[in-house]
Amino acid sequence: MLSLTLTGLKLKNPLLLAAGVMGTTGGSLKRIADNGAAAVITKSLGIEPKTGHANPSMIEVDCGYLNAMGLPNPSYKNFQQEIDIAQDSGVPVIASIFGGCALDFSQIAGTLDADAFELNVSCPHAHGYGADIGTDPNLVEDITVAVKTATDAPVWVKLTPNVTDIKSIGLAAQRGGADAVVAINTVRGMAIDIESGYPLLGNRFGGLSGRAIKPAAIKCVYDLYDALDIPVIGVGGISDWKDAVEFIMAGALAVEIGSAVGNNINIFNDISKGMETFLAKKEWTFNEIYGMAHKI
Amino acid sequence: MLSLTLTGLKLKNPLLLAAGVMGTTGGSLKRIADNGAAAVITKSLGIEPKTGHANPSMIEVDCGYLNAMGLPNPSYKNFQQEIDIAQDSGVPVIASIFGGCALDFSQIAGTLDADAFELNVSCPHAHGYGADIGTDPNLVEDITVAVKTATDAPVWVKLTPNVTDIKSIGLAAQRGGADAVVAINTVRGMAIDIESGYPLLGNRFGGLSGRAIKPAAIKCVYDLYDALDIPVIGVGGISDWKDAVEFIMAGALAVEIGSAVGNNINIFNDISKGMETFLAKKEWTFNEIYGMAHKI
Amino acid sequence: MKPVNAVITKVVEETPTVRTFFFDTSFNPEPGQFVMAWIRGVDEIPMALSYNNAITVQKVGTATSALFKLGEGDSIGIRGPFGNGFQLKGDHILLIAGGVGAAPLSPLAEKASSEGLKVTTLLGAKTKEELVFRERFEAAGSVMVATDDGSEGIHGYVTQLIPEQENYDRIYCCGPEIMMKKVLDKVDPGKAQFSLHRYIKCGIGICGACCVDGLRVCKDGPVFGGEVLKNSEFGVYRRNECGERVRV
Amino acid sequence: MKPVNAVITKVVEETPTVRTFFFDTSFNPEPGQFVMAWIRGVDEIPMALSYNNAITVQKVGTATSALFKLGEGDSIGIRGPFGNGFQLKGDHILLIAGGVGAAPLSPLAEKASSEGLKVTTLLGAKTKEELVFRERFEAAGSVMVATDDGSEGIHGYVTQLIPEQENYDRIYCCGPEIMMKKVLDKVDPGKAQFSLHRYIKCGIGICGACCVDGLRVCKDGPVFGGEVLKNSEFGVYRRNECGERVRV
Ligand SMILES: Cc1cc2nc3c(=O)[nH]c(=O)nc-3n(C[C@H](O)[C@H](O)[C@H](O)COP(=O)(O)OP(=O)(O)OC[C@H]3O[C@@H](n4cnc5c(N)ncnc54)[C@H](O)[C@@H]3O)c2cc1C
Ligand SMILES: Cc1cc2nc3c(=O)[nH]c(=O)nc-3n(C[C@H](O)[C@H](O)[C@H](O)COP(=O)(O)OP(=O)(O)OC[C@H]3O[C@@H](n4cnc5c(N)ncnc54)[C@H](O)[C@@H]3O)c2cc1C
Ligand SMILES: Cc1cc2nc3c(=O)[nH]c(=O)nc-3n(C[C@H](O)[C@H](O)[C@H](O)COP(=O)(O)O)c2cc1C
Ligand SMILES: Cc1cc2nc3c(=O)[nH]c(=O)nc-3n(C[C@H](O)[C@H](O)[C@H](O)COP(=O)(O)O)c2cc1C
Ligand code: FES
Ligand code: FES
Repeated sequence: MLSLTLTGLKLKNPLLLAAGVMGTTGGSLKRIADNGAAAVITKSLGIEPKTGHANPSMIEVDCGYLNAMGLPNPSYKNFQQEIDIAQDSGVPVIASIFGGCALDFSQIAGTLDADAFELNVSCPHAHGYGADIGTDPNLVEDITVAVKTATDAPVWVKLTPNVTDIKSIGLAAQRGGADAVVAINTVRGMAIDIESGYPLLGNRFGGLSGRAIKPAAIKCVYDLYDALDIPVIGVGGISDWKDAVEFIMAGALAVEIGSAVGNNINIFNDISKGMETFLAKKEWTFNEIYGMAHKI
Repeated sequence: MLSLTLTGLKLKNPLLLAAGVMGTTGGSLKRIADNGAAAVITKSLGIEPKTGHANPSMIEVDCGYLNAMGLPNPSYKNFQQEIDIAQDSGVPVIASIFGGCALDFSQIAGTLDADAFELNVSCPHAHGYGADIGTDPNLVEDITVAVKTATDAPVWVKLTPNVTDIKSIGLAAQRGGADAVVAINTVRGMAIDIESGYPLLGNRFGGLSGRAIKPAAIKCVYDLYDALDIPVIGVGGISDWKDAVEFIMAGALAVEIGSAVGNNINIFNDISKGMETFLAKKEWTFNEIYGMAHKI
Repeated sequence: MKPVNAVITKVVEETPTVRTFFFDTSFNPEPGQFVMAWIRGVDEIPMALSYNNAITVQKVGTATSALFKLGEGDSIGIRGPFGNGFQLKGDHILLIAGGVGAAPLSPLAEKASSEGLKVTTLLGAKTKEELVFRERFEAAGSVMVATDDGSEGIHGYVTQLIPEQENYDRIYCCGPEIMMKKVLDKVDPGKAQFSLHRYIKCGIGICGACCVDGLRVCKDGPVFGGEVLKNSEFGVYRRNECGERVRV
Repeated sequence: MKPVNAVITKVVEETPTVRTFFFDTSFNPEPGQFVMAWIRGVDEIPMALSYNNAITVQKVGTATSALFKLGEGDSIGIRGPFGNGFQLKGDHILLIAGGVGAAPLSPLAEKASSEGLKVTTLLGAKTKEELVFRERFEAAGSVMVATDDGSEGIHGYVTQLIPEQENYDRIYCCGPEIMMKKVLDKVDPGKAQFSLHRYIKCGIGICGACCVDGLRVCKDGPVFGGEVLKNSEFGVYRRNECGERVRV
């Protein structure tokens, strides 16, 4: 009842594990898949191993979480074995990748064997292209083209909300040949310890995730659905089935769940059950609610 | 202990009423002043009376509020009497103004008698200059120059966070001669009623305020403090004295409070008492905590 | 809070222009509290709760007309209850209701009578057919009627029914502002509470659209004591959707 | 939760390299739970609670050295308590502590003895001076000691003290991973619980940095039963800060 095909991948439901959450080990990815996720996305992988920022790297704030992990990852070179373990679960495994230039991206995508690639084009530590690749439509288009050339697997481009106009970035990804866009990555934010004046994150500032960003994410998904022909995958603040339904009504063909996994490792099963019950009660199909907010 | 001078205005504490909240009548502005605000800002005033968007125009969401009031206002022509009533309270009254072009702004600022002007340069219904004046540094600079020419009162420019780089907009305001910047206006957002698929606001989307946006606002204030020479006034999600202290440590010389007034009309008195107790306990002065997060 | 989905379970025609819509959801209000009723795709408007689970609506314009098109099984979004309620006090109370102003007063009458208070209601309307909730008020105590056209009760305004000397502990009033102003001028303001009508946008005390001087009808009200209304904007002018002053 | 400001009220030198820091704040943990201790401007690191209001720290690197510079009146930020605790069961329990692994086991010993359980502790360290909390374990039951240099107790590893035949209902173990692996190999895994050490970033079960296979040390642990650790990554490899596999 919830199954669908997303950029050629067969999914038993529209619920995916978001990048950077429980995504560093094959074992953790497999655990999430075994707990009901229809597909899992790895931690973003770069060219070289990276330790990330100093702790505190993640802090709970009023209505969500601030993190500045700093993309710690073992590099793509050490990661095929983890993907293979994750694939034992039987669900598609999507490799999230990042780099400082198109070449980095295509090198990784050309080497790794994964069911799809998600391009994290908002790496705060990119070399060559400056601080924020994902805010420049031309770079996003170039990188997408490069990855599409390097691999036959579906390519998703994950967008940052920290731009004046997310539609222009989504259109650039589409021009570059992306099979889908993913919205949103974290919202830039900061918190300060008033007892000492110190910023609460080792990196001083970071990205906001969790409930607080849901309205911003819904708006991005809604706008991208209008602007693009390729599917939009929604992410940001989902913590129950109602949130997932809201994203799908806004125009997300599937959704990713990140922060909420922390307090509920079984969230994928819970949400898919909740959605099924809701659709049955309303006598609606998945297709009827997909993009519903645009149709009325 | 909390008194300060802000762009020439003497304030008994650093706590101001934000624009658009309890700001349509002289009586409501005066009530807030009588309840402890050091200064009050009017609803944004335009050239002609405006009814605003259809209801629902404001909705409580998980961690804040979404609103799409649509700048309802009686126009500046009918507003001097309200300002005069508000000024009876003895605190400075700042007129928030908006327009479609520099001329609109200067006409209003040249006519109204107020203690300062706050330029709302993110009117979603501007004519001539397109949808979003506040995202274009050149327009922001031009408008600031025009208003500075039209009035001798201090001019504050209120910035939108929905831009790739808020510092560039703040710098434009500074170049234009602004006496201070105010950050942030609401974060664009949306919510959908899953029972029906309808967007929850009459205008479909709107702006997020309240606790959810505090981390984004703190980051904007922190960045602007670094980038600018003029003072930064912080706003976004303040609901207790700890939040106010956090903004001041991030680099806000004063703060504005909006949504939280709804549930606590006495919030200005409460926060100023809380801050005084905190400073006394820590044996810190206001000046010591101002910008503290930058100094360590 | 977000709106809850309230499904209409029953529609009762109270008068030719007034209907009560019952919902599958109870809001357990204090008598006098209101909700924001969202007729999706049309508008969201304030409505007093006339029962725990119902609103009683006069068809006056766009949103109320759209609501009148809905029936059993249809649903609207409801936020609330909001605002304060009437404060019940004393042994013998007087209710003064004009038109659909009977909506918030009827549950008050029932509450008062169930608590053993003596309830006298002055009920006014344009014509006999437009008298709202007469039976509910009668079940709670005695009722005197006034109609504009004299088709029932005295010919004239409900305010004429206010006894000069009789001893009521409290007076509760809801109706057109002009009528309420007349009541305020006639009675001891310290004894009287009035449920006000102002243009409501947010409904939660933030935007300030509904202010009477500095008082928010949606949050500090809609019920106010007569004393705070004396020498206020009340009865003099209100604000339209733009916030412009409009004479009452 | 954001970090609370924990002011140091007392510092106790337990061994030449280990100090206990007492705070003005109680965290009321289950024995075995940990906190994230933020030495501002330096780092945030996981520490077991050795008392309701204290952590016991071995100086090993940057953050622990910075902490050792702090004294009474200084403060650090503390988030927690996080994770699960040991599950106390049976009548006679065996504690196996290596080095500063004594920190989470000492409150467990006290809790067990106060509940009337018989407590036997095997305490290991490099040298006699480095034995941590010997008195607390002795007050709770009997203690056997092993030191690497033979300066006290048997000369060798604490694992050598594990009796082959004695009947313990439960075994609780914390220390270097190699030592714990030896214990796991030697005892009935169904009876034993181990408090693990992995690189902790978020501390709240989200980032996945601390995973042993799919299990999060910070949230599903740090205490795990021997059975889930059998045939796992435990004792074979761990992950460094980058997430690379590193042999234990
Ligand atoms: C606290 C409160 C309780 C109320 N309780 C009841 C009740 O129990 N029964 C009942 O029939 N009516 C009640 N009203 C009045 C009711 O809200 C209006 O009749 C209704 O909003 C009209 O909507 P419309 O779209 O049909 O009219 P419109 O075509 O919009 O205009 C007609 C008039 O309705 C009023 N109105 C429209 N929108 C609003 C709004 N958002 N807030 C306030 N007034 C508005 C204005 O005075 C307007 O001039 C109450 C009003 C308030 C403030
Ligand atoms: C659940 C748990 C409870 C612990 N309880 C105690 C305790 O009660 N007493 C005690 O002395 N130690 C305890 N530790 C170990 C302690 O966290 C490390 O010794 C400490 O982090 C070292 O920090 P450093 O900056 O001084 O060392 P560094 O200079 O950073 O490096 C030395 C080693 O410390 C470890 N380390 C550094 N940062 C972390 C981190 N964020 N997470 C995990 N390990 C890290 C690494 O193994 C590293 O190789 C515990 C660890 C965990 C996971
Ligand atoms: C701890 C953490 C690490 C993250 N790491 C990555 C990452 O490596 N790559 C990426 O594209 N997004 C990363 N994200 C962003 C999430 O994938 C997601 O876009 C964001 O958290 C919003 O979703 P949520 O509110 O469900 O968490 C990370 C988020 C968190 C909380
Ligand atoms: C109901 C409402 C109306 C607002 N109207 C205006 C306005 O007219 N002009 C303006 O500059 N900002 C307006 N704002 C934005 C606030 O001034 C403020 O920047 C924002 O709400 C964040 O602060 P808060 O979280 O304390 O509410 C409005 C906000 C709300 C909630
Ligand atoms: S309607 Fe917004 S304050 Fe009352
Ligand atoms: S440290 Fe992040 S999940 Fe354990």
